[in-house]
Amino acid sequence: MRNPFVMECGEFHVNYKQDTALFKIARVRWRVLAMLALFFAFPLISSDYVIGLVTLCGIAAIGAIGLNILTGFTGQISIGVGAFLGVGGYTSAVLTAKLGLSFWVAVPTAGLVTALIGALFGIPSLRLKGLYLAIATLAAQVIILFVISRWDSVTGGTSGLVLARPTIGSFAFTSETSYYYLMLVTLIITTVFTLNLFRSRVGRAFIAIRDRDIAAEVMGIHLFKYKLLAFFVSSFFVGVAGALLGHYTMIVSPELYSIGVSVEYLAMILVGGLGSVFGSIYGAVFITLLPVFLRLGVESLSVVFPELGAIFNGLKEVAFGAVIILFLVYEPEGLAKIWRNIKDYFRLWPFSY
Amino acid sequence: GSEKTATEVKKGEPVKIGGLFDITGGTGDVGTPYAEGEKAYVEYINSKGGVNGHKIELIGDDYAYKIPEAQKLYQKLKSSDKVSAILGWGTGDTEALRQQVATDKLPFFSASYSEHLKDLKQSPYNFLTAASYSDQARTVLKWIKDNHKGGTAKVALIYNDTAFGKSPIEDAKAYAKEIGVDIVDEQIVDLKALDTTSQLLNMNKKAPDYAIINQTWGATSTILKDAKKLNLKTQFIGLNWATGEGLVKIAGDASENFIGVVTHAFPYEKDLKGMKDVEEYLKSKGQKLEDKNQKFIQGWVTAKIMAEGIKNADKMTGDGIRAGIEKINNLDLGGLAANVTFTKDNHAGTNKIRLAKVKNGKFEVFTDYISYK
Amino acid sequence: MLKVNNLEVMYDKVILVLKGMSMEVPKGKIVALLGSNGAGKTTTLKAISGLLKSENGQVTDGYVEFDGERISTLDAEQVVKKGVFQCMEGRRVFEHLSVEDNLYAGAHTRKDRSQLKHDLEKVYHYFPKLEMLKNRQAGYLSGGEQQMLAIGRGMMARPKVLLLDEPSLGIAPLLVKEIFSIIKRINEEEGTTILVVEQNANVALSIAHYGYIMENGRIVMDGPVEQLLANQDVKEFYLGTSQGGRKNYREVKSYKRRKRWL
Amino acid sequence: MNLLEVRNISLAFGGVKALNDVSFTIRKGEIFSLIGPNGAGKTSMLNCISGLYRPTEGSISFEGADITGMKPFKRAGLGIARAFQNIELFSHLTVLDNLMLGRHTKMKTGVLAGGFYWGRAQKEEIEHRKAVERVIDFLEIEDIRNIPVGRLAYGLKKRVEVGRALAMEPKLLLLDEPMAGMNAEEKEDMARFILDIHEEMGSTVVLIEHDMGVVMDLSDSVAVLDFGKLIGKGTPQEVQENPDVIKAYLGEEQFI
Amino acid sequence: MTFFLQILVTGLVIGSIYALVALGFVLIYKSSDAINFAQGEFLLVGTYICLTLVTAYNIPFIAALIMTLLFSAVLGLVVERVVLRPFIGEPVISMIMATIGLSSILAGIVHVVWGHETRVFPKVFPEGTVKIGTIVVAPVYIWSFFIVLVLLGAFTLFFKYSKMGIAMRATADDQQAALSMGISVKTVFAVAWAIAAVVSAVGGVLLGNINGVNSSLALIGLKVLPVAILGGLDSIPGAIAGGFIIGVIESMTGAYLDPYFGGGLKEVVPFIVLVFILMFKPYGLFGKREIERV
Ligand SMILES: Nc1ncnc2c1ncn2[C@@H]1O[C@H](COP(=O)(O)OP(=O)(O)OP(=O)(O)O)[C@@H](O)[C@H]1O
Ligand SMILES: Nc1ncnc2c1ncn2[C@@H]1O[C@H](COP(=O)(O)OP(=O)(O)OP(=O)(O)O)[C@@H](O)[C@H]1O
Ligand SMILES: [Mg+2]
Ligand SMILES: [Mg+2]
Repeated sequence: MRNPFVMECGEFHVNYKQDTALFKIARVRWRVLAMLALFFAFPLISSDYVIGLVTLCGIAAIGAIGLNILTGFTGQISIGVGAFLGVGGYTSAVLTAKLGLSFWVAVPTAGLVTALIGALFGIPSLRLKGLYLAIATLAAQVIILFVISRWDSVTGGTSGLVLARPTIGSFAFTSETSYYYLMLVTLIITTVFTLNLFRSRVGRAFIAIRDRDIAAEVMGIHLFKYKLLAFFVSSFFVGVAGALLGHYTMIVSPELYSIGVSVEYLAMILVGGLGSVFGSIYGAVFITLLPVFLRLGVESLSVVFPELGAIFNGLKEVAFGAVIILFLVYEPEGLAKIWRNIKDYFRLWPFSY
Repeated sequence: GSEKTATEVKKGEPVKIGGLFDITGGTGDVGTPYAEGEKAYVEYINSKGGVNGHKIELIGDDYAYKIPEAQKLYQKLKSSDKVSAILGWGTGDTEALRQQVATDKLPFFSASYSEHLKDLKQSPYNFLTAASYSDQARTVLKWIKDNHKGGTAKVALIYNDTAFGKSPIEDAKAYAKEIGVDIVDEQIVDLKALDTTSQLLNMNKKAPDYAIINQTWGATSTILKDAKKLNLKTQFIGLNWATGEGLVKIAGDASENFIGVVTHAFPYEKDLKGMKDVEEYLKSKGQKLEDKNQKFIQGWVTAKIMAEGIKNADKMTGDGIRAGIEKINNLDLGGLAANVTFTKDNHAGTNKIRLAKVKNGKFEVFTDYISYK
Repeated sequence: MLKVNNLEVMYDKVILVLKGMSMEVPKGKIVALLGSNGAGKTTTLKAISGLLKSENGQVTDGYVEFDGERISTLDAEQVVKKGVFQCMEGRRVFEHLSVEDNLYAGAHTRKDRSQLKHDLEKVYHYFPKLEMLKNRQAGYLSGGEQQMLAIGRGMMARPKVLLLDEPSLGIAPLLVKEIFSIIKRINEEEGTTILVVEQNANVALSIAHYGYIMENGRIVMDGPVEQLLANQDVKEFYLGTSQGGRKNYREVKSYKRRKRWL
Repeated sequence: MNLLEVRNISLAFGGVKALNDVSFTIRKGEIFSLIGPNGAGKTSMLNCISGLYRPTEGSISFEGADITGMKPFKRAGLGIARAFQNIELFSHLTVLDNLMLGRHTKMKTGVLAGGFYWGRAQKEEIEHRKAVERVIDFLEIEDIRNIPVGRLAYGLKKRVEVGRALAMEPKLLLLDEPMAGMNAEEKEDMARFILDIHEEMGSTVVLIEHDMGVVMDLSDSVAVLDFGKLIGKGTPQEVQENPDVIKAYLGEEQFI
Repeated sequence: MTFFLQILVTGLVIGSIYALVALGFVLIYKSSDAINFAQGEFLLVGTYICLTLVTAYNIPFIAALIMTLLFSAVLGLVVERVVLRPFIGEPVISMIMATIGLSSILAGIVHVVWGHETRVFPKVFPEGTVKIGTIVVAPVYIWSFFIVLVLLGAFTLFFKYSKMGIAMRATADDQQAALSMGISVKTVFAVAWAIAAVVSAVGGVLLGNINGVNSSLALIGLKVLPVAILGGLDSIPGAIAGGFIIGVIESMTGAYLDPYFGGGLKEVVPFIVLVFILMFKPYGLFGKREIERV
């Protein structure tokens, strides 16, 4: 058994800079680089369909990281992500399609607008906690969608707006591959930003608020300000994800941002691991792809038992629920933990005792 | 990864058509028979040898009325299965995929009959296989205008706050103005409303003679029941998704005298010429027409129009099939639906509907295929 | 009556906390279990009362025997039914319940419900203060009052053995004395066998008949109270006294003696 | 010079009067103990000082400035630090991060700087890390600095909590029963730390403790609360001889 | 005036259905501090069972209802045993997520067994309308109104005085400590889930009688969440009050505000009111407040 009191052998950090680095161990740094290389090379060997799916996963991951900042790290449960994705998508749609701004301006602006609206709906966190706050965010969901579907002159009402893929000069990101790279770069920035955030002052304050808000306040953390800040930062990334999604699917409409979407994002961070940046990514991939794999499964089964098609469709839902529950039962800390366990196992293998 | 989507289908190989079905989602009650109808027709036509020597392969799946799932499923149909056309379903997903099907050049039929799908610039690959919601509403208004006795007819509109619900509203109002019918009130009723008393009472203050409902069965039934409870005198008229056997079942007595827009025939209209094929197919499966409902016929007809487009196609590609559909001229659907005609600048197959009234728990069609034009 | 034999307990399948712990609590006696922080005292109690399972802990070796019957595999509620009741560390009163409802909750496993009123009276008799507070929400009681409530709750179960985990924690000296004298009375008047875990060795040994001292997951010393009180190490490390009476905390900076058993 | 002045504080919860017209002053540089029976209002008093409770009446001033209505986080900025009765650490964070949180008010890095972790943010992080390491050395917790505090044994947690307060370099350090649940040996260690803090860092300390030995040995002055009222104050000696205090709190015979 | 009264009464009777469904949330929350996102599906399963008994097996309604309630109780027990037992002692959020998974499972099962067609109850409640002065109400609602009042009384007494009721409250406060009292947390959960399933089934049967039964009935679960929150998640009178308040607000908004805002505000205003009230009463109208002492 690994003794938790002993540091990884062979690695000594002689100064604090090394000790505070993101990836402290050389081998890990190499592995990260290798993974990155793999992600950049991936479209070369893959089909459009798979690239498209991965793009959706990646966009979801950006949103999930955003939600995790708020819910996983700061402890403020939100069931309003769906609507915030919508705010991001719509802002970008209005800015590009109606005002003719460039995508490259519109997406960050969408993030900011979502962040501001997120912070606005974060105000109840001044007084509300836990599930009560969660319902206040559910209210945000309902109210935002109402406004979107009623503000016809700007949002196109219930029929939504049509967006275009971005361009640089004469190059348009119309292919799956090009949009994939756009997503990948954004995801990397989001990930690194978040990792950094949580090894510095503000991120630490967020976690402190989650763990024990009263103590945090006595340590000099302005609770309300930091909670709003968490809503702000979180919503920023959710907004960016919403905008990216909008430009990818080229449409925004109220029906795309239902409460179901909010629940799905919650599922992502729970399955992935609350308070884990990489967990958010795993969770996003998992929840996005699970229906796809289930469909695959159903399809291959349907070949054998064509008569049972209808039953399989129901079983798909059963399987979806069951997988989530099994996850929670066997690994409540989520995919991130499973990944850690695998790593731990191999690190000490063959001396795993 | 930059392969093109569906290339031309070679002679003798099956033509693949993608299907987006709602089986388990919010509209599963009507989505299921609709999907069955589509599959049934495809099976039927294949049993007759297919079209032009091609069998049709309908590769479809449930997307549970979730747009993101529809998008993923569409990606798969396009990139993995390499389908040449799509049979879609709801308003939301049809909207969500409108741009993409245009980019990917895949003709798209959905069960959503939004007027703006007519707009060829916005949606060059979408087709309307039945009268658009707006046309339905216009025709209803026209019928009111023609049949109302005593003064100007007062009409209320009841719909829900979704793209589907609102789709015909502006057009209906404009048309009413044009022909001199008063739209006196509008009420929004949620798709899942438990109670509509407040809306109906407010509406009743304006004392409309007619109320046009664009809803699904559930909400329509709630409206009718509450109207009966409140003893309203208004004549309710529903567009096509409000109409159907399901409404009578849920609303019971309250649905008596309700008038519905009928875009597709009821299976019990056995005398219709087109019903023979359906009957023949069902017999081969050991089923009867009585087991089926109108939505089954609707799916059947939709698939049939698609097959006709494939038949007319010179090239078995998305583009080719589009051109094939655009060649359909007054396709006789044997009374199962209004005959359809498509051209290069018209993707709306028809603007005709029939009207039916509920008598003794059954929709009885009382008009021929009529139109406001 | 209660026997812990060579018990090994692990948390999270990883952390071995008890490493062959053995002790015995004779019927009708008060036994004190002393030991420094993290020695595994609470863990021992939890292993006895079956509360380990809900904390991801498990008994990997050894057993607990009560009245000749092995109870280490039983669920917590069965252990309580057998007559072993633990007052958990840190009081753990039901904050949103009234004092009286807390007491009723303590009597949950009792079959003879008709006796409850009588026992309630008895608890109020030992702790008159609780009667005054009986309709108050337990979460707002002061620390000492909550401790009384926790012990009273234990009495309501009419256990054969009462396990007390640090009843003096955070309690003012006068009240500590009062509480311990009540514990002694409960033992004497009700005949309840008591195992008390304490940091405050002085007061614990003042009422106990027999004492155990544990370090690092096993018993390092045991004996009748008189014997322990006379032991030099016990004096030094647990009673905080040395040859010259109580040490002055201002002078402790100077030196630290090693424990002999380490 | 008076560091803290508490004037006529009263605090009521519904009908319960937790504090009733309490006044005392704390001189700069002293160790001030607050004692009294359970429920006397000691913790409530600390809560008033650190701003978690707003007194219903009375006022508190710190370094001559009135802070009665000030929010807790602002008081932290002024140099009031606190360790709690029931450990309130951030249990998922490591010891190091817990202590770094103690530096919160002294740092400036914002969201953007933190997220991009560019020059200044990194420099600041390292600089404060040094300060925290000094506290770690001081409390002799070097070997646990990277362990999440949730996994630590009780005694160590208590020590980390004091450490977290120390990292704030407080002018006024409030300790609520830092020795509860400790055995004699551990109490000695903690006593040693408190004395060292006081001597080396020059902090003024307010101590709540039930162990009379500790209180009498360490304190410069003592105040006694009972049922929310101040029933005595003075040097340890004076308090020990005050009949009211003996009756309410100490009892006739002393524990060893 | 009649208009106002009609709207008010409509709001109250609809509110009584909300209250009934909200009770299910409260019961679960009271014993485990978790929100059950599968409440809607519980309701659906119960309704379908009753429907099947009545239509397919021609069992008289009352007998069918009793059988349904028994079945629901068993369902609650099974669900607790199979799905939720492992979450005893785990963080509440995991439990909540598990209920989301559970809702998917139940929805799938419902789909496999009953399909998606809308089904209708044969006439159980008297046809026609009940007239109170000039106001008309459907009989189903009157029934629901009385059932709610009866359940309110029953549960209040149950939680206040019964041994199980006290045990349930104790468990919600501190599971570990409850265990140490010899309270079987498993039993407590099982009972809570069984009761919640039963209450939901009652709600579902009433709803099914109004609008027929299909899978979208389950959506009522989410819709009623604000009701439970408004009253205070752990308060039975709260659920009832919340139900009536939201019912009336909805109805009033529909009647007086919607005409000016083009409709649809009815669905949104309850949420706005909810947030507004929560800002003043952060634990709902009657919810227990978190005791936070340091
Ligand atoms: N649930 C748990 N999971 C993991 N480790 C635990 C758990 N509970 C206790 N431990 C560890 O087991 C060891 C013994 O803990 P225990 O609580 O039994 O000690 P104790 O003797 O009661 O100490 P104290 O006097 O502080 O109460 C400690 O090192 C503690 O960190
Ligand atoms: N948040 C609160 N709400 C209601 N009453 C409270 C609150 N905080 C404290 N009290 C009450 O105030 C009184 C004083 O409590 P306090 O915690 O200050 O006592 P204490 O002197 O610290 O006691 P102990 O030595 O047990 O810690 C008690 O009666 C307590 O019930
Ligand atoms: Mg202990
Ligand atoms: Mg205190």
